[in-house]
Amino acid sequence: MRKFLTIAAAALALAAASPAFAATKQGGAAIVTFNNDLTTLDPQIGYDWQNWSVIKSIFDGLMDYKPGTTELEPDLAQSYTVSDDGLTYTFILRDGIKFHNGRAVTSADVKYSLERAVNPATQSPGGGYFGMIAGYDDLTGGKASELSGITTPDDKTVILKLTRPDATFLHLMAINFAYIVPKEVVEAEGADFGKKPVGTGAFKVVNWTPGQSLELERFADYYRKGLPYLDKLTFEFGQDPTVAVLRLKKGEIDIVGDGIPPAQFTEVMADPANKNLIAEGEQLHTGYVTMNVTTPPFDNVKVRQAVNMAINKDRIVRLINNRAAPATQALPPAMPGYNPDNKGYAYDPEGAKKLLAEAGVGEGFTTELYAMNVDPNPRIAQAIQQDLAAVGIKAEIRSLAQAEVISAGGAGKAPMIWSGGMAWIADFPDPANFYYGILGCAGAVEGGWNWSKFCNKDLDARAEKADAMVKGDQQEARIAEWKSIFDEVLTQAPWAPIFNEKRFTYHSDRLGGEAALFTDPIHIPVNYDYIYAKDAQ
Amino acid sequence: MRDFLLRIQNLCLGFQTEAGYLRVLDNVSLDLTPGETLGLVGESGCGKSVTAQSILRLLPCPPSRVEEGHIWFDDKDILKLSQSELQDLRGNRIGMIFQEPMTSLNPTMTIGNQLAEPLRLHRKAGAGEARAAALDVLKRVGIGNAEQRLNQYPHELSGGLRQRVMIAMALICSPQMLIADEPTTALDVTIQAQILDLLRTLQKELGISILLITHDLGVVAETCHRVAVMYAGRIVETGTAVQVLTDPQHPYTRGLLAASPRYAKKGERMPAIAGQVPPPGKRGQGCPFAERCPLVMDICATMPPLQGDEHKAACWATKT
Amino acid sequence: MTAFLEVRDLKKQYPGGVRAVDGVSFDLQQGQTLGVVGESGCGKSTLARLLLRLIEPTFGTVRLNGEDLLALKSAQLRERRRDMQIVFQDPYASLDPRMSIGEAIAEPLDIHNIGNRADRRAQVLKWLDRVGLPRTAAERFPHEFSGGQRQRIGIARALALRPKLLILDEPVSALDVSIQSQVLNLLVDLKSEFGLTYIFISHDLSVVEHIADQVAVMYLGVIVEEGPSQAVFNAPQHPYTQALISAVPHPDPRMKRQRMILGGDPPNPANVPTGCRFHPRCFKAQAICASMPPPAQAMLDHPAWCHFPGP
Amino acid sequence: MIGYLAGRLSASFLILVGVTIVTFGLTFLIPADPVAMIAGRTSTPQVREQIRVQLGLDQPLPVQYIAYVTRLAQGDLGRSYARKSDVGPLIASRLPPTLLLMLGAIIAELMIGIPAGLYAASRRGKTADKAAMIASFVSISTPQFVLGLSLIYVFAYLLPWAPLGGYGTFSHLVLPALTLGLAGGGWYSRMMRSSMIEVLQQDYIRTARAKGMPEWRVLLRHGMRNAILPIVAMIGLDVGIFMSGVVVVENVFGWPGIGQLMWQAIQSLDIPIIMGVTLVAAVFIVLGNLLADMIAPLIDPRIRLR
Amino acid sequence: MWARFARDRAASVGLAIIILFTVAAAAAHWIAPYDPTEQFFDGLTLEGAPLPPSSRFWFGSDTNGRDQFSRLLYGAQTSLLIGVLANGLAVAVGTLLGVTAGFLRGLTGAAIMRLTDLMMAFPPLLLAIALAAILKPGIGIVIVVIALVNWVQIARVIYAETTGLVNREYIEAARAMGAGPWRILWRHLLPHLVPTVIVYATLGIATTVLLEAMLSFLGRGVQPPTPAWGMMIFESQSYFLNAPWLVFVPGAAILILALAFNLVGDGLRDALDPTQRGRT
Repeated sequence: MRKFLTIAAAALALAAASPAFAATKQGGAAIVTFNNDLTTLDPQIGYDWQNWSVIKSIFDGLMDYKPGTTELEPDLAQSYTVSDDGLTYTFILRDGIKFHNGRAVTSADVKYSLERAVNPATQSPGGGYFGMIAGYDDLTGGKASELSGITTPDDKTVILKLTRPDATFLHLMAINFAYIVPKEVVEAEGADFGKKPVGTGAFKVVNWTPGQSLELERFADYYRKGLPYLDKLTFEFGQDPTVAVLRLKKGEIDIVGDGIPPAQFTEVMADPANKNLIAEGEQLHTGYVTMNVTTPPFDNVKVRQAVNMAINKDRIVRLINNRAAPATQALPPAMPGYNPDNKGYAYDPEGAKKLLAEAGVGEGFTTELYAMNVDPNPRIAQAIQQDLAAVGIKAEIRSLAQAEVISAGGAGKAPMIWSGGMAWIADFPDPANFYYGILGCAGAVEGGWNWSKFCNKDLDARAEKADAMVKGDQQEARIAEWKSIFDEVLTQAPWAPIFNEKRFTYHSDRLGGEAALFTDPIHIPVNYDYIYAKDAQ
Repeated sequence: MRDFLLRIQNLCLGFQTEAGYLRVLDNVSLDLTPGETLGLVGESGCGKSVTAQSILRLLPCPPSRVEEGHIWFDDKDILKLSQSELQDLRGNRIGMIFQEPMTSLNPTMTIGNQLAEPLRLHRKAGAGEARAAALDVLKRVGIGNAEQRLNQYPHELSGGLRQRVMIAMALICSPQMLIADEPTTALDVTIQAQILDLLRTLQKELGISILLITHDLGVVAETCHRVAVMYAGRIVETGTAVQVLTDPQHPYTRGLLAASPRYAKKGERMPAIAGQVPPPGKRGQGCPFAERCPLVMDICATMPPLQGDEHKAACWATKT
Repeated sequence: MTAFLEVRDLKKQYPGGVRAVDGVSFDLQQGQTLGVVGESGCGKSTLARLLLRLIEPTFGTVRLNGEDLLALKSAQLRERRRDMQIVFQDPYASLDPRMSIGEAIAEPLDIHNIGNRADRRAQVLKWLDRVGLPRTAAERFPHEFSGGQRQRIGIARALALRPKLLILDEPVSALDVSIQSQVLNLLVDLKSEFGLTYIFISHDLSVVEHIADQVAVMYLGVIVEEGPSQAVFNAPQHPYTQALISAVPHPDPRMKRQRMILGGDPPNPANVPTGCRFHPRCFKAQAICASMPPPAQAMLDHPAWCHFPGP
Repeated sequence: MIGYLAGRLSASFLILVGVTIVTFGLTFLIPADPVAMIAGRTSTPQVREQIRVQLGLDQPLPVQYIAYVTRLAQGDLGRSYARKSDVGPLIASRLPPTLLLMLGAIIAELMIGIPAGLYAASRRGKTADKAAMIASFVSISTPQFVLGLSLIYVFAYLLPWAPLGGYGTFSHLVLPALTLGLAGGGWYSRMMRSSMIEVLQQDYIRTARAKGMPEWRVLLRHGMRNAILPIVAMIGLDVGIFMSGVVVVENVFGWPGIGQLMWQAIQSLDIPIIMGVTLVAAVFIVLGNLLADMIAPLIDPRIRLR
Repeated sequence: MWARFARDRAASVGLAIIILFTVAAAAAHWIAPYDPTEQFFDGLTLEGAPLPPSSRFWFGSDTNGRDQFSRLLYGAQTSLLIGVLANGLAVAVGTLLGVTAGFLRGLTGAAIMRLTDLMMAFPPLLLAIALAAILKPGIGIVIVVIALVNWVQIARVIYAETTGLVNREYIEAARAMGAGPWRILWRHLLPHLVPTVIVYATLGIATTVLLEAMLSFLGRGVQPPTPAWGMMIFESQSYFLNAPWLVFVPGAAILILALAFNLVGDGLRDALDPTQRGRT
């Protein structure tokens, strides 16, 4: 059963079952609970796991993925063409796409939306993704107010010119920051757009009481006919997941948005009544420990390798109720470029000690391990602490607020950071997304997210070369190159990969849909557009 | 046979404390006839205030306890009244005023409301009726600007005015008897003179009986018809004011009068009573004054009875 | 000859216009007792504190043996306090409830570094004897004593420094008559024994009459009549003094006196009347009394500040 | 009376100015870079620098403070880094639940504290008194989050009488209000007891009894009003205590108030929200004290003289 | 005084509890069955859930598989240390400032009291975070922060009492004897404040432990894996329905200790009052 739920299998299952979709009737409602309030629904600004999937149901981009899979397909674009040099992309928009306010989408909206993401005035956390579009530097440098690389010859056509070929570009057209927003509404609402979003997506916002609830309603003019299935989707906030689990048992709610809390995980899993209510799936996630390679003793690769060998990943996985698999490398298994043959560093405290001795720190040393202060991260940090202590490394734990850990990491002040709670869940399913910001030189600057400050110019050059392979027939070679890049990263060991988290979504019996929809690797966690209410059938 | 309004018979009362039971009133007997002012004199700790409060049963019980005795008021024993009968007596048929007009009025209620309270309680008077009566009684106790005073709070009034308000409050239900517990002690002499004058006038006009508790023989001389002198929980001498103050029989009364600076000769040592009042618990079976008494005899180890007709004294050394 | 204590135009004004003491002057010779009488609010207790600079005067001079006390710096003043002590009205409030009697009596010696522990201990016992308290009292606490005993403790404490001037602020007012006479006798004895000078403050005229050589009658912050005790009590010139004397009840019911009952309320130092301060309550008041402060008029042998003095 | 109020008001204003200075100063000591929080993981140094300029963080501190106060004067509390929305409306939307919770807590603590204190005072020295005082110590000694979790465990989990958490109906309010108010109730019962015992020894209580008033009327009409004064002064201080308490209690019970907002902001070090909530809390604390100052003279006329 | 204290049964029980806890904390090394930081492999179920109380783990195991009983014992060291020192410091600072303000009044007094007004209008958590940013996290900072937060109320109470005491006649009597300000402060003011000080020194324990927990959670307090009661609760707060022993065992410990301190404080207040001595 579990085997079936790997991404590829799920995709097959969806494809096979596709005729059944036609029979699915619209109607019904679902209630999702969250502990924290939603921050914003502005696609160019929202960048946390919680608003990520909600934005996906309210907005659309040029590209999207097949539901429950990591397979790209055009969305608002009816079709697209790529020039041979990989520097020009031409998208043709579909007919009859309307914003929730009734206005038809034009190519100008696409241009406006992308520029909005890049413009520093928007303060978008994702603007940096679009650095390859021509005119990016002028716009971010304040020298221009538009992106010169985007032209709109007519209402339906958008032409994007790039400054360098980039194999990930179509993925970027599918991430939230590239979603299409109506200019006039954004300008009218100003900063409030994130509270009163208007998009083209399957659901539109009816009412949002901050701190309490968000009510979405089916968008009648959604361009995919027959979708979404649910008439109404309500998010309730301020709901402790522990409480939410109990409420779900009572039938009061449908999805525990925060996932099953660790405290109840074993109990919920053990309950036979929940057998069909828990969807399990993989995520594009790796939890890892960074080591600052610019400061001793972590400037010595042997020390970093020793740390990799010292940590008992199996025990840590058990600590989080086996909701993850021990990681062998930086990339998660579901990511293209993952090397199943590379088994990484095995748990070997004796070997670690030997390496430390070779590095001249055989008597051990004292360092600091930063971790975010939300359960289970302090616990994981303590487990790591104990393992390190066993080989003579005395790590003091700094259990801090997320922002502080990020600041310390960015400033290069943290010798070691446990990435949990801030870790990289890929924004799009491509190995490149796991490299530049967190392992490349670009991220190894003051304020950057490469907390190891690992900067290998050779690897950077190889990565850029790989990403220049944009043609369909080059893809295999590209992935092979990435595989070798990440093998090298593992040897250099700026990180100690710990585990790859799995996702478990607990939903009510009222809701139907393939398990992959409830653990969608793109719509984290749930693809609300395709799940349906059984009582409406 | 005199017609008594109040008659205290053999009252023995004490307090239960951590150190055991302490008797503070020992065989106290008092009579009060209608229209009469009786002065109860003594120094602090002699039991005069306890006596006054026990008449209205104001002492918290426990720790206080009546061992024996009766307090007859209008042929009813107050000590045997039920709580509601007692409340009907208090403030209605017996009014009481206290030493400290400063603290005896509720600081958070207007004078008018405090005055009206007994009327509304005992006479079920309406607000308007009570207010009219309050105005009337304020005028009677000599308070000008009565209208305005009704809306004032105690702290806005001087001590003398406050004591007048206390008197007005005690009189508002036209009681048959007034208990005045050191009513002028906290006041200046000129104000004391005003209040004593007021009490005398009121008594003449209303014909009520007054039990006046004081430590000042001068006040007794100016106000009272009859006097009872208390010492260490016992009545040691009683009689008309003239009898007791001009011809004291008990050595304590004599000493008290002599110790008044009035009688002392300038430049001479004042005649003083040596020693201290024995505190409750250290009072033996005999005469409590014996250890300070210049005339002490062997027989003083047993308590002398109050002897005499109208003028009585509890002393072995005095013939009656 | 300069007086032992010379007070000139002493004033204390509080913010808000309260004139507690409003120009008091007098001389006191060594070995004399000055009685200050008046009702509450007349400023007599404030005067006592001003003389010792427990309250800083607003204006005026106080000279003790020719030395201007108001010019002293605080350290000098503390030193000078050896010469002048005070006994307070409420013997309970003026003793620190957490200090044993022995500590309390030894404290002034301790403050002025007089003697060692043993000396001080001996002094404590000596003073306990002298004021008629058992030696065991040294180990006990104020609440274990009666009012009269506490006042004896207060006196012992004040005298431990062997001061020259003792200010007695209502020292017997809180005491019962029989105890009051004991304490008064003690004070008289101590005065002759140690050659003290007293300022005796009281509202009780008969006590002042008994103990004082000189008397000053205060009303609303000023002295209205002043003179040798006998002269003031036998032939009071100021109507206020007359009313005060007549208001004191006499313990002989046969004495039928013509009493003067003053109308009105006791005076309020926050609201001082114009002209003669006493005029609103005065039975002799005329137009001039409301407009002009009266000058000192010496009738017979002592001055009274009244437009119409005399019986 | 007017002078008294004017004095209180100007003092309150000064406190608020002080709060803005201290809050502003403290936030600079917190080691979290707002630019990093806004700019996200893909940003370039160039973009980060531009955001820094936009936020005015390149200016000297006094200039930044003046800009901050100027915005405050215009009612602008700034914009949240993590939530990407204006702090003012955010707090405004969170205030009603918090005020409701605090009101519930005040009612709870008064309803527990005053009767318990009165009862203990009237039964002074007896078993009931001692039991009440031990109970009050237990309630004071219990940390709020332990109490909250215990109440949920017993009354919402073992005996499902109340909802496990959330917001909406009266039954949602009961447990959190009790959690917030129980310790205060313990304090109040002790204060009420000692205050009442003191009042019951006052002369005017004897006067009231001498007037013939039934005992219960003496207690309520003459005793309560005088005994309650110290408690009124405390209610003002309570606002401050509650402002800290709601952070814990709202989290335990999933109550959507400013306490939860503050907690989340502290976790993410969202400085504009922290500053905004601090300021709003300070305003409420000051208002609470002002209110207590205004109620006190209504209960005790002597205070009007001050 | 001790006789009076001993007669107070509640206070004696309180004292016994404090002694018991102190002894247990001091002897933790010998009493505790395990190292409090050791994460046992068999301390978690195969699914990673903590174990309920059993003969191996008397009070169960925590979410890292450590022995809860051993952690409780060692945690007593931290919590008692913080409770006593932090409160002591707060009481010392509060008393000093309160007495100074009440005794000197004038400008200094007004300045101190305005400072307390400001502090009262200020959430302690923010102060704690900012302060902790400057100082190295650990027990020291917990103590300093708690002291800084808790002195305010004590200062106000002491101030109010001092202003009341300063007007007492025996203070005036001392001045009349020639006593200087220091003497009055030491001999006549502070002894009277001792009961209040003691009560506050003991009443603050519960609040202190709560603050310790919060600070630890924010990474400023006791650093893991060192056990402290507040942190033990905070760490396992979300487990309270499934593993209630994780919350309620340390919760009960805090409650009992705070209660004991409160009872002792109350008893001491009565016993220290000499006006009660030998009184009926």
